[in-house]
Amino acid sequence: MANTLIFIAISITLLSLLISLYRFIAGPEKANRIIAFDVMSVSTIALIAFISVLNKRIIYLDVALIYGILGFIGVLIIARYIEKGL
Amino acid sequence: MFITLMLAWLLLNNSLQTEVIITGAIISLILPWLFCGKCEVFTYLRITPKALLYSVLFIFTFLTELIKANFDMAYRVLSPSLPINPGIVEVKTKLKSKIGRVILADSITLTPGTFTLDLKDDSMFIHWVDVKSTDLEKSTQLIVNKFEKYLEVMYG
Amino acid sequence: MFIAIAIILAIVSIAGAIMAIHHKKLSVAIIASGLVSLTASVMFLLLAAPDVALTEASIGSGLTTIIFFYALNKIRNNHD
Amino acid sequence: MSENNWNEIIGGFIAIGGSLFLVLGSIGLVRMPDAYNRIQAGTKASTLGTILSLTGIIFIVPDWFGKLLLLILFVLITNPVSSHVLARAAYYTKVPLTGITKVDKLKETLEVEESRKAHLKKVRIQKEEE
Repeated sequence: MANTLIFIAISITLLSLLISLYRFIAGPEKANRIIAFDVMSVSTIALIAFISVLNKRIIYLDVALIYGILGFIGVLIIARYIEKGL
Repeated sequence: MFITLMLAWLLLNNSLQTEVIITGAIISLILPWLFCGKCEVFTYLRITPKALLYSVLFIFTFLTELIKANFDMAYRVLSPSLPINPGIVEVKTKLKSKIGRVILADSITLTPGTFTLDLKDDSMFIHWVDVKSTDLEKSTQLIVNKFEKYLEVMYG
Repeated sequence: MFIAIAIILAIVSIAGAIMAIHHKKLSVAIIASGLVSLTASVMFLLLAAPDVALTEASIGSGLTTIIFFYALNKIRNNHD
Repeated sequence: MSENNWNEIIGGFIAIGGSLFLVLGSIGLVRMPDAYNRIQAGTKASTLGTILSLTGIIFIVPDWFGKLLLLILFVLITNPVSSHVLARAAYYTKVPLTGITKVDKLKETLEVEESRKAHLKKVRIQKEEE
């Protein structure tokens, strides 16, 4: 039962990933693409957590933690580069 | 700082064996001593019963505002005519300490329809999806005051 | 059902890769390559290799993006 | 056993609600007219969506409480900061606002500061010439 519900949640999250991919491809400026990248990396954290529940292994959550830290630092560095150049 | 690092280590390991606790204590003693000389983040924090009560109230208010914000955003996104009315307004704050301002700006970002765009001395510039008034006083009262009364007690 | 997840991830990854090759601006290409390594890491996770996924996440998505932007900054400063 | 089952079902529905909020965030990302409104929709919906999903996973597997709580706190702290940094970078590189924007107080303040700086510079140049 729980596996079915988690699978439905995974497919909805993948749908959200595809919709924000449209904004990533079509975004008219650099800033729009970075917003789409940010939203995609946050929803990837949720996706990894769902996959770790399906496989019942806690070590998969470490990958989500690393993504949380490094995606944040990456967005900070990109925004600073755009604003005034590192 | 020591308490924060230790708590993060214990949550990360999820166990209470003696080796884990000893290793975490040593590392979280060494790290603040090496990397932050003054650690002025927690010096403004007041530890009194009233402040603790107000911080619990603040978290409660914040969570309800977050959920309200999301339903508001869902209504705006899903309605076919896209009812938005955006603009950038200016807002004054009374908080003095840096960490209080940071928490105020973060919680403004997560409330319905507003987010912080820039911060100069004691005025914040806020992008608002549905502008109700362009006046400084009135927008301050609408946006800031519901968080400020808690944060003022917590940080001063 | 793992195949469905893998197919959608592959679509995202291929779109990112094509964009990384064909776009004119360098910074957009770097962000697109970060997207490719993001999906590649989830793919490794689906294939039950968490250590490879961890390395791919930290190196591909974090370190490569930061170092590329650092290099781009150096180039832009020298040639202006 | 039955109690455990109920836990799993409640957690699964909370997780589905979270992923629905993620989809709403992406739809907002596509439909909104300019970059700032896109930041509004994307950040709020993705924050609450991720928090709800991780809370549902706490209901399903209560043993993983520690790491999931750490992840929730991390998302809650870093997401507003990154949206603020992005918005500031977009504003100072002059990404255009949409046509129906009503007021722009920050532009007025910046113009006042610019004119004051230019005035000070002029005064200093005059003093040096004298």
